[in-house]
Amino acid sequence: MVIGLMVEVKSNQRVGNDYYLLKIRALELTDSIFPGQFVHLKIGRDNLSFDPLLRRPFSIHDLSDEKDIYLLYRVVGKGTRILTDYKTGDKLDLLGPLGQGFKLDFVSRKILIIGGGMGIAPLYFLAKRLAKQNLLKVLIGGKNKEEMEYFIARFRQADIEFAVATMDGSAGFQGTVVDLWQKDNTQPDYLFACGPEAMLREVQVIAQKKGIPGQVSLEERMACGIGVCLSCVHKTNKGNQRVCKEGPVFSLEEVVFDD
Amino acid sequence: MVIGLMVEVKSNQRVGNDYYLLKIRALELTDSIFPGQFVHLKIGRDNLSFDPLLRRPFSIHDLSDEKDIYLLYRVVGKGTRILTDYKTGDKLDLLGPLGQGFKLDFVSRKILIIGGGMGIAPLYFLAKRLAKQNLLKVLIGGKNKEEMEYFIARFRQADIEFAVATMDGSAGFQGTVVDLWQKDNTQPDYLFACGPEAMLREVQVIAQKKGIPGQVSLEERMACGIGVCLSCVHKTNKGNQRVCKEGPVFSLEEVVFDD
Amino acid sequence: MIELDLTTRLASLKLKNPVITASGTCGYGEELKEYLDPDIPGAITVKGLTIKPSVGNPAPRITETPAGILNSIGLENPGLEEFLATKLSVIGKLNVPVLVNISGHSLDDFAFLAEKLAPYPQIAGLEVNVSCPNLAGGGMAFGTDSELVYRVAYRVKENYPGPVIIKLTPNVTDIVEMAEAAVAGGADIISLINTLLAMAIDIDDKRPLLGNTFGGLSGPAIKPVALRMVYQVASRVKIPIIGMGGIMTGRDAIEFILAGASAVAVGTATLIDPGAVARIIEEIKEYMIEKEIKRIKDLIGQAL
Amino acid sequence: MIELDLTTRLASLKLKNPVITASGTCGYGEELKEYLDPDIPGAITVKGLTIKPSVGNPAPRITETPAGILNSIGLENPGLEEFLATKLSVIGKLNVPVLVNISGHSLDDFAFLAEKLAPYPQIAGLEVNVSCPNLAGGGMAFGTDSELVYRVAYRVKENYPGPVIIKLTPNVTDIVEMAEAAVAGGADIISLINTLLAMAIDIDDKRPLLGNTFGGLSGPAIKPVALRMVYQVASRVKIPIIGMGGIMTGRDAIEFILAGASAVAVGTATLIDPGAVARIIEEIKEYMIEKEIKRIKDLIGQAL
Ligand SMILES: Cc1cc2nc3c(=O)[nH]c(=O)nc-3n(C[C@H](O)[C@H](O)[C@H](O)COP(=O)(O)OP(=O)(O)OC[C@H]3O[C@@H](n4cnc5c(N)ncnc54)[C@H](O)[C@@H]3O)c2cc1C
Ligand SMILES: Cc1cc2nc3c(=O)[nH]c(=O)nc-3n(C[C@H](O)[C@H](O)[C@H](O)COP(=O)(O)OP(=O)(O)OC[C@H]3O[C@@H](n4cnc5c(N)ncnc54)[C@H](O)[C@@H]3O)c2cc1C
Ligand SMILES: Cc1cc2nc3c(=O)[nH]c(=O)nc-3n(C[C@H](O)[C@H](O)[C@H](O)COP(=O)(O)O)c2cc1C
Ligand SMILES: Cc1cc2nc3c(=O)[nH]c(=O)nc-3n(C[C@H](O)[C@H](O)[C@H](O)COP(=O)(O)O)c2cc1C
Ligand code: FES
Ligand code: FES
Repeated sequence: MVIGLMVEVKSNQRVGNDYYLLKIRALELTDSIFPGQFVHLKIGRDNLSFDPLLRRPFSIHDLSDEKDIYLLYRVVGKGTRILTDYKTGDKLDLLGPLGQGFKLDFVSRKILIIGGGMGIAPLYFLAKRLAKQNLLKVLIGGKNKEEMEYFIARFRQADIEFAVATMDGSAGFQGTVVDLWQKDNTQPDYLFACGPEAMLREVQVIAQKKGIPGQVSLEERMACGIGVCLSCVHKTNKGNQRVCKEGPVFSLEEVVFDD
Repeated sequence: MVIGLMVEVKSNQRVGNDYYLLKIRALELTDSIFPGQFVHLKIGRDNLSFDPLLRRPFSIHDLSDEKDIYLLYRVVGKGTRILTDYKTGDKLDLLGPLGQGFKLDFVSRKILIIGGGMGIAPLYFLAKRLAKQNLLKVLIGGKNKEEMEYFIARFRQADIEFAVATMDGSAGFQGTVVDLWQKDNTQPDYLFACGPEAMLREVQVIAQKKGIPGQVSLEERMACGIGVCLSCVHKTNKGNQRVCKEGPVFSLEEVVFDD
Repeated sequence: MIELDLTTRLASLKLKNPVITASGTCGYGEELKEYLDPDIPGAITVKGLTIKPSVGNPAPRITETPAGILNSIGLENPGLEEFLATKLSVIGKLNVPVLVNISGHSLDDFAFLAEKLAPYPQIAGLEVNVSCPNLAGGGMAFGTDSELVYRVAYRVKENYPGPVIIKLTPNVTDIVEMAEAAVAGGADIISLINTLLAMAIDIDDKRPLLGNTFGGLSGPAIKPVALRMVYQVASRVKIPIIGMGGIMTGRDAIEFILAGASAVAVGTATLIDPGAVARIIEEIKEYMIEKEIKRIKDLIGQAL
Repeated sequence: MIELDLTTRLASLKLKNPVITASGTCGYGEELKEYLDPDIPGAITVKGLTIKPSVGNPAPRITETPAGILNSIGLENPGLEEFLATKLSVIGKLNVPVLVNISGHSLDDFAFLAEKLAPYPQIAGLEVNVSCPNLAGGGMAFGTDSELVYRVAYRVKENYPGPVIIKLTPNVTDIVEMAEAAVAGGADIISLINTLLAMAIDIDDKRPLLGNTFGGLSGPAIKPVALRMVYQVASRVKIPIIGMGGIMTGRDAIEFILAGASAVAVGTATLIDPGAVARIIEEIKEYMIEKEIKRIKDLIGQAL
């Protein structure tokens, strides 16, 4: 029975305004982890406490050479705020890896990766994997330079071709990452996207117009993370699908976005 | 406004089977602390968490020469279990000192102190204060030797005359501490008692018979600890009194014990 | 910096801010003064008053539950005579409106208390607690029968000239029905919610933990239920609402205001953090500054 | 070491232990199998079934509250036909009794489902969820009207030969009245409680957080209310009770059993710890060993 694993925090550093990079040791898992998958963390040091109650889902952001898992998280509420208190050596209860990651059997293709905000976190891991055998272009967008700085540094370091959009123009192109794509008019064979729903919806419309197939990673509020509670369903052309089980990655074509 | 003070844990050591000794630095307070008073601790490291919710009351067990506060606690439930995780340097939110302590203006008197179980914790601090100017005898009782060992060592170290009773006879007299008192037939001028209610009731009956005045420290479940909620009242011959405000120390004569 | 307007209105009552101390969790105001400047709350609601003195329920009277507390204090109070003799002068010294929470076991009890409290200008209004059992009616709480809620409101209004708040119990199938009955009876304001009927069992002793078997659940655990009831009532009833149940932070208070409360009350939070009311007022201000909201009144019912 | 007897009886059903998975939190049993050996629970209750397929409520469907969760899944399920075609064989493979939770919007819906499910020995019994709105009756839940509870129980019993469990909603003034109505209608077993009607507000968006506005509160926050209802019903009603609401540990389960439940169900706990049912069974055993209790049956109702 694969119950939550107690994993050790190796480091937990602030890497942006309200971003933290969490490194955890979970050797048992790292060989079975694919880009696009997530882990479900029980946050709260007092395991006798029922507040916070639910686990919190975070995408795999990267694996280190020593097979540590990196998560990149933004502080938005109770759980993530408490998570910032974790120190090296502290233990965390982790369930995962969960969900279906990106399908990756691409060779010698022109691939576009589009990410908005925290949606960029899992795309970094994806880009690193795809970069080896494909022609890659990454477009990332956010509110301002401050939000993008960490990602800029990472992609630069990984030597991956990328461009940035910010709403206030403080870094790169001024506008959304979709505007940026429209402007630079990249015409890939395939695309991957992750970010706010409004962005994914636009990406879907454009991709459809241009006839570009692809995959998107979705976010929904989750309880179980393992497919039993139906909290996290998203509309698709096959009916409701569970983001935690059939997703978080879906083919771009099948997802139905409400307006 | 005296809101909860953030105090620093100096140490938190296991000193018995399920006993811990917590040393906290709270210089601001120590000059105004009297034996019999208590502090009200908010336990739970994640101050965004509402479970556990209430503060927990603990008697002042001792003051160190450097004016640190010692609390002695037994692990019984969620709060005390979480408290055992605190390490040197961790912070705790403390309200106190609260309540009315023992009235202490005794000189050259024959004083008896009777304590049962965790009720001995505040009596140690009391005994140290009284020992200087009075003829003191301390009787303590508990389940077995293991429970009493810590107290035995402390009283021995403080050079205070004491005797022990244990239910299983593994240390000292076999029986309750009240049986021990009956047997050794000490006839003090004044007595102090703290322990389970059944014990205090017996002490009251005997003291009345022998015409010995005294003070007892009571325990009741508490919410606020500052007198606003009426959670903690105990019957007395003046009607209900708040253990947190008019108590925890009452005169032996005024307390009314139910049977 | 924008100038913030925290004033709110509850019928004829004007409050300088929307945060009230909840009955039973602040004594008569003065008990808190070491921890909370009594001038700070928008109003103060004192402990439930009955005609005769009451010693309340047997111990234990309180226990903690996950994110909640369960109490069975049971209206311990000095009774009307002693209240008038000793507590009236205490509350008379406070600079904020003081609401007196009243309880009874018959319709006449409520009418009698209302009449006896009518002469005193120290009292800004009455909060009528209908959660207590109606002895003539077999012991079910007044607040679970809309006909009785109507009558209690009517009888109190008849005998009391100032603002009358009916404080509803959440232990009902249809809270809107009860609120409408209170309005029909003449209530000026509705308070909700009182505690949820609940219990805990001591598995070592194998019996109910509280001396009284049942108790009332309050605190963060009940906030989602309280908020739902405020929202439902605000959607249907026109008179102002005092929302309460598990408010621990300014953000919680804002939720209630958005759901339709014109003011909020803070109970359990004070038992943990005696300065909670002052902190919550500051946190409301922070939210208003962040969202550039000048007048708290503009938020009332915005989520409806 | 003493030999522990964990078996319990629910009318004609014999369970090897008293811990059941709660409807809506374990899929159809198989979804959990990586985390919980499906042979371990005393019984498995599958997700609520309706005649027609249902896509449930709009997102977001879940949020956390202090020590609780608020869900508005809304009975998403494949419908009767698809259930019989694909899920029946899944549950047929399980080695423990499987209870099918059914819901309807009219009395006829319940009767129809009962009749259609009657032929299948793979199903050990029906758990009838009366928390859903009665469309003919203006949308109030069946479970809030004792006459309707009686009729639902009666119509299901008429059409289903096996054990019938009526699962009550806690959103009522008088839970005992509802339980008595279920008994009068012929129910063999009572389940309580379903979720408490509740809500949360997103103060950044200034609107209800759940897509459906209201949702059901479950988890530790509601345990004291659930326990009170089990205790009240067990004091008055003779048929066996399945207790649930916030059970996270073996000690919680023991509280319900002492309050009169013959078995317990675990819902929310499984969503956090998918192996919760197995852990809770172990913790019950630890308690029994510590207290030298041989038969779990001896604990049922001991706190009454
Ligand atoms: C598959 C998946 C992968 C994710 N990966 C990342 C990541 O790599 N980095 C990152 O920073 N965030 C990620 N998120 C979002 C992250 O889970 C939330 O920000 C986080 O749960 C918020 O928790 P909180 O306690 O701080 O917020 P609170 O608002 O206090 O949480 C209350 C409840 O709402 C849920 N919730 C709140 N915001 C979100 C959200 N945006 N998405 C889903 N649930 C939410 C929480 O899980 C919790 O149940 C991911 C979400 C999903 C579904
Ligand atoms: C004035 C006073 C002084 C005390 N001094 C000491 C001391 O010096 N050392 C020590 O070990 N204990 C002392 N206690 C008892 C101590 O407060 C409880 O053991 C502790 O609160 C239990 O918390 P828990 O979370 O571990 O237990 P839980 O059972 O999980 O607590 C649940 C609730 O019950 C309350 N509670 C449980 N047991 C008791 C109890 N025996 N008395 C009062 N409330 C209780 C808790 O405060 C909490 O509100 C004192 C109690 C009082 C009233
Ligand atoms: C210890 C305690 C005593 C209370 N006494 C009263 C009372 O006398 N009259 C009354 O109407 N409500 C009383 N209440 C209910 C509160 O005023 C409030 O309605 C309820 O606790 C919900 O708010 P909270 O969650 O902020 O505490 C009491 C609550 C507590 C916790
Ligand atoms: C996500 C979720 C889905 C649920 N679905 C159903 C359902 O389909 N039918 C039903 O009768 N109860 C349903 N329930 C209620 C549970 O079965 C249970 O009665 C309730 O959650 C209280 O128990 P708990 O606190 O252990 O979760 C659901 C609860 C949750 C949390
Ligand atoms: S979170 Fe439970 S099914 Fe996806
Ligand atoms: S604990 Fe609140 S009055 Fe004593």
